[in-house]
Amino acid sequence: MPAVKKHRIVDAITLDSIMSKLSDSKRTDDRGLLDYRKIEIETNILKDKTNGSAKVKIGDTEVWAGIKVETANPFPDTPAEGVMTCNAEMLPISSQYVEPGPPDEDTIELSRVSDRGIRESGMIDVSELCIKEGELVYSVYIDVAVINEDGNLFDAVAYAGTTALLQADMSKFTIENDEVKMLEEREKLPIKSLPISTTFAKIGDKIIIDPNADEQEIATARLTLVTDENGKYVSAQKGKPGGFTFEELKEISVISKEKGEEIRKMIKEAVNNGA
Amino acid sequence: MPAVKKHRIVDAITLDSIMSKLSDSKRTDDRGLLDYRKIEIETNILKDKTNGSAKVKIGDTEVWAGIKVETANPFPDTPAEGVMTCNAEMLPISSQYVEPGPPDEDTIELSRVSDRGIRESGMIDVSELCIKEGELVYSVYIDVAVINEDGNLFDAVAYAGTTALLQADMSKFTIENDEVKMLEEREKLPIKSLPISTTFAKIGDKIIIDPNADEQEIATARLTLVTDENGKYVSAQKGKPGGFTFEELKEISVISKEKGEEIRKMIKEAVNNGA
Amino acid sequence: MPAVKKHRIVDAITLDSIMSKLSDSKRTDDRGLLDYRKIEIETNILKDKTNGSAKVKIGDTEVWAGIKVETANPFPDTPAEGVMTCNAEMLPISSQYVEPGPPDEDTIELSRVSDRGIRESGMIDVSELCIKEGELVYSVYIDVAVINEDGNLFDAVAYAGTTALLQADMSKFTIENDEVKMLEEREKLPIKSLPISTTFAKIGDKIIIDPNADEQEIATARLTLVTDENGKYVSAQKGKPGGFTFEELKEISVISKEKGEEIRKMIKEAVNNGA
Amino acid sequence: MSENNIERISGRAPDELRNVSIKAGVIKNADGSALIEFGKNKIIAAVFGPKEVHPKHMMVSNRAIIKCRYHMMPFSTDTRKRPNLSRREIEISKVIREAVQPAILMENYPRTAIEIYVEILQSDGGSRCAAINAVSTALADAGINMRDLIAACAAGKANGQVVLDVDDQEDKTGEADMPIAMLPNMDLITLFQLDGNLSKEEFDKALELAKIGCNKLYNLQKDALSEKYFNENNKKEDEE
Amino acid sequence: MSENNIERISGRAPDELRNVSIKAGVIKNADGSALIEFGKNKIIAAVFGPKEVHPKHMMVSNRAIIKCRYHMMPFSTDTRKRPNLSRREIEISKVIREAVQPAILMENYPRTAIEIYVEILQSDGGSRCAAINAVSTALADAGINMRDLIAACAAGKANGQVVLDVDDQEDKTGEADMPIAMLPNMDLITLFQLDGNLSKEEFDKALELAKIGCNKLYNLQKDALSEKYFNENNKKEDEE
Amino acid sequence: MSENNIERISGRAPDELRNVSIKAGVIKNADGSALIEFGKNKIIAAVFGPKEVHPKHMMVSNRAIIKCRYHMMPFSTDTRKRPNLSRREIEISKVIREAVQPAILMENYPRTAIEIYVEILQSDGGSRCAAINAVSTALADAGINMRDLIAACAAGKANGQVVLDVDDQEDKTGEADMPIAMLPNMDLITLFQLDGNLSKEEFDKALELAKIGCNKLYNLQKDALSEKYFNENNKKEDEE
Repeated sequence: MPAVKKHRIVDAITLDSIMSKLSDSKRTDDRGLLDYRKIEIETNILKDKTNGSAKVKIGDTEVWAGIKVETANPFPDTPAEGVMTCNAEMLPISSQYVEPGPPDEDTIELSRVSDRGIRESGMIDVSELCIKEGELVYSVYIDVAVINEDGNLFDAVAYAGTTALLQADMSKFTIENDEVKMLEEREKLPIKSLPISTTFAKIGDKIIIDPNADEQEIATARLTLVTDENGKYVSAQKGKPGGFTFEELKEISVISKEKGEEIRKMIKEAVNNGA
Repeated sequence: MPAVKKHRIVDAITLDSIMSKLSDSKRTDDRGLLDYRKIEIETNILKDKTNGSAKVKIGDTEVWAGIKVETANPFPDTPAEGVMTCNAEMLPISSQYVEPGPPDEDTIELSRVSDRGIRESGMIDVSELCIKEGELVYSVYIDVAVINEDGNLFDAVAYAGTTALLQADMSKFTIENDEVKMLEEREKLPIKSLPISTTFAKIGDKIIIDPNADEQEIATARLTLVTDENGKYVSAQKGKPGGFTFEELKEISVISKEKGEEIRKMIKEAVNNGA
Repeated sequence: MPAVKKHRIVDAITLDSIMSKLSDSKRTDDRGLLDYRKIEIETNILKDKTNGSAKVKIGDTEVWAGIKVETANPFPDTPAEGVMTCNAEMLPISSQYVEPGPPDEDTIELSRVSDRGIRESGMIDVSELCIKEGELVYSVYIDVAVINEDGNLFDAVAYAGTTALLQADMSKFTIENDEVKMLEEREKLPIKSLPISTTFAKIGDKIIIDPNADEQEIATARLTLVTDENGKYVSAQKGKPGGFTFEELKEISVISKEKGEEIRKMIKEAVNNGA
Repeated sequence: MSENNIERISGRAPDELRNVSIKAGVIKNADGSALIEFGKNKIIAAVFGPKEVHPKHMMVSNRAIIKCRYHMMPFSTDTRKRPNLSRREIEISKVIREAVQPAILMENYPRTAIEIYVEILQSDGGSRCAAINAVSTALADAGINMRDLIAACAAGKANGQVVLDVDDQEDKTGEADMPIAMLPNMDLITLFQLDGNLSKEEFDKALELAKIGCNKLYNLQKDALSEKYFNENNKKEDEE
Repeated sequence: MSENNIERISGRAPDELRNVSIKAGVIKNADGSALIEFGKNKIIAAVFGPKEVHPKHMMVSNRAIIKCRYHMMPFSTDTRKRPNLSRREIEISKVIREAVQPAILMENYPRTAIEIYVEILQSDGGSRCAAINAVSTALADAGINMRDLIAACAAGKANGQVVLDVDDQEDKTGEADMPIAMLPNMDLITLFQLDGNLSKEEFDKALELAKIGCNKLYNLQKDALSEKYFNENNKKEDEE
Repeated sequence: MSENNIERISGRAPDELRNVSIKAGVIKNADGSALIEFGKNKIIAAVFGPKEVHPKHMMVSNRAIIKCRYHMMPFSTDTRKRPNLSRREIEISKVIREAVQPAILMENYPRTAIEIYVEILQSDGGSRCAAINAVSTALADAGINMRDLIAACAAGKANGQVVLDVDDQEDKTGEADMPIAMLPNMDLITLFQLDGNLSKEEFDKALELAKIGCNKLYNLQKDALSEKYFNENNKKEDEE
């Protein structure tokens, strides 16, 4: 049964340091409340076995994403639509707090929130992932590995997954005499939008962005908000056993859009530079 | 490995009270050794998502049953027969002794005995559950949830499952030009018999019917015996690490038929009133 | 996670006895360092439900193998090849150190090494296990049960599996008007070679063959080497957290071939006598 | 809500809830329980505890721990659900636990566990919000010390219009769903999710609508609790 | 059984068992064991214990606990059985344990576990009854203190006739199967199951037939145990 | 290797390794780590410990216990790999653990656990050997006391020729693959597997070739470790 699990231990000195800095509206690494750590994005890092890949670092948090595009039978109720699956995995190399084994509730939440961000934004047009209606469609797997954990996995996983999708390509198929044939050519995935995730945390009455692992641990509440290229809100998830006021939510919704635009530029640039 | 598990704790006062009453051939609620508690049956309680449903209370024991009729491929060795599955689930809301998680051996036994009672009695004519031989058949799921546990689940689950089956209906299909088409009309399931389960327990040398949770816990042996409308014995299961004498078994077999007829009337009445 | 598990306990007296005998180049049962215990092979012991079967005893180690030949769809990438699966199971009756439940890493290794020995030697010609290309092939299951455990399971499982394969037969099929039909006749499996497994252990600086359970437990390293009828090495597996020198490996490779030829004769004789 | 609104499929006004009924104390063996009918949702929540912690290593010395399981019966959905817990059920179990935990005075019950079980017997849109209202009522029914009740309700967008409490049918063509839980007296939003597509203006409007819905649910919970209390006292008087 | 009976497929008389042989002490590493061949059934039962209890929390202070696993090898059935324990195997493990437990003087072994393992190497009709006879012999072979041996046999109905010990082939067209286990000296039926269709008269007759069968199995168990004892003593004498 | 050799698909000489690069200290949160690129293999190994043992009953009083998990990412293979640990991964986890354990001075760390994690991010032929070199480097990077580094490399047979370090492409038509791990200074082979078909002469030649390969890998590990040490000291000086 999903339940309380062992959590990261934040020692008293770290706790004091975070709190005293916050009272000056600063973070332990001296960034502001609403500043991201340094974001580094690299594409095509696993070029031999994937259709697309990306490495993203946010501070000391590091994740790798790989895209596999395979073919599959469509689901009976959506015969003309391809399939998309996003899955995040916490590797035990990433932290002493991660145990190997089947995903715990935190990892399941991480996977499902990442999946929804991509799905609900309509980033991939699944109707263009149909090869032969009712028979064969593309199946796009987005797998993201957490390599080193220092907080804000929701954003890191989202950035790596979407960057890898932007970089990916796939085989082209044609239908001749009712038979599916694979062509030599390759094509890009049918990308329609680039959703950007932004994650906030609440410590005391302060709202911060991009929490590191210690901040995340002591925060009472976390909020991930995803916006698309048209400035629409497409997905959100509150986490941790605490809450936000209505005013805080409205404030966060404004900042999320601003930060989202900055990061969207960074990702596009990284993909263009890598290509 | 199936093994001894934690059991209900019956305190000394309850135990004394049960035993002293039994020595007067009475139960703690003053009913006789061979009296059922009050049985309440209600049909069509989950009308929006099931094909049939029923709630059964025997004293404080409460179970809910829902029928889902879906279509499936037949098994290769029975191409002209539909499929029937009966499954009981112990919800953790039903008792402090129930843990959430995969079914333990007691729950597996409960499911399998309920399933056999319906199956062996020929209650459902599976040959009439064929839509198109070798291709499409009806698949009838009988799922029963234990909502509150106070003993005699074998009977409660059986009554709820069979009552819901009697009340259920399903889509009608026709075959036009070798293609299966669903019709607007609905029809009743092909019910041929109404098996009735009766459950006995042995405490000391007394045989009682419809044991409550405390009686069941202290009993040395339990026997569930199922009879059909023609007075035939169709299914039986002894439980608990003790035994019955031959004489006791013969005595039980007589009572089971009598009680079965009474309860069969109650169920039919409840279904007719509900329709 | 695969990890250290509870191991057999070898008491001090047994340990002393093994070591003092070894210093005289003898074993506790007075055989030489490179002598097998008595090997007993019996075929066709489960004739009512299997396609072939064998019982093998090496000293007090006893295993039973049963072959089931069924039909299945071929794998998409090998449409004209049959399927072969070898699986070993440690029954809890075989030793107080075996727990019932899913296979642990030792049992998985045992299964996989047995499987590879048969597979890599080309013992079964999978291309002759095709009934109808792309549609129907034979699926050969080799299941081996460990009944009593006294060391050297790698060899015992291999001998029982290969002996049962040699003894097995299967239904014959023909294709008439594009339809598969089963014939009355039966035929032998397409056997091309008889690989023989030999297992060595290292205690101190002594290399012994066919270790019993106590010897195996105190050994620092184990080596299973499989040779085919042409004297080729087809499979090997080192086990236990220790090692061999290059010289020891070369020495073992010579002995393995010699012993393999002896045991190959024994198996062939047992199969001929049994038929 | 006096604007010129488009008619909803259900015929409801934009700020109108489906029919809701809550009944406290429905499970005899539980320490607290409630049955909620919310549109076509039929959900029972039950609470056990404070009780001993198993396994022991999960015990916390200065407060209770909260366990929560959200579970759908196989017959609760349009197509039969397989009995094992899905990833969706595991996630919802987590967000429900995190939504109700801030209301519980956990420090009053050190070294104990409070177990919350949600059983979906019939599902409709908004089952997680419906469930939270049942859980809140069941916690109060169990006599667990609480800072506030937890009220939950979703707002969303259907047919181009921001509306309260999207149901199953609206959801099929719906553009957004935003479930919210809050502690009304503390102005604290403890569950917040969104799937769909909302402009900034719609986002703010949906928030306001959801707040209205939560307040209604808050009152329905209080009614259910006082009805049970009243009935019990009546019974006791009758017995005296 | 002097009535005018219909011939059985097997050619057996209505009250005739299949061929049965029992051998005690077949597994060197077990504390007790037996191999039974019962028609085409080939089954080994082995007993370990009394031994330490794992996990510890299952220990009972004033008696032994009994564990039992009934398991079929993949090659034991007509179609290969998948290796993992099926629901059927779990149920049969339970009914076997509950059938033999009343015979064991558990209070003689406080704080210990007695483990019973049944391995079906070749299956035929009536494998659970065959298994119980093997378990009983293995328990005695292990020197576990017992009130009585447990004898098991099924009666049933095939071809319209009540008969003893229905086999695989009869079962395919059989109308009923009623496996029974009993402690013969205590007139106690400790396993009782039924699937099929029996009138009251047939039910009583099947009970009587099963009793006859159990008595035969009881004697076969005793023979197996004394044969092993005799052989061992002979061996010892030879060695002396 | 001056014989008249057949050309390899890769263009490599028979005793030529693929391109290998090793980098120590790539995972900040681990006690030791290394990234190896070996042909197309991309593998990270990380070491945690010596640390507390969980569960406690696995603790050994006079030495450390070693845990090891070899795991492939779903995107690391030609066809997407399902996320759960396969039987192949379980076996390789075991042989890697048994290959590196003899190098670790386990008795220096009584009552602790040393955890080794191998993550295959991109796979090619010989991933288990590549992994062992990364593990060895990571163990040294973690400061674990060792008797020797563990070097690993496969030899095999492809196109009728005994060659060093068979890659994915050669393996498809390859006749044999023989992965080896050794403690070079102790002349001890601690991993040894073979699949394929080798004559006695080929077997001996493959052994010799693998030894040559292991020695190269041994030096590459040392280079990686000294580079990291050198860089860290440089950084420290810069900071002073």
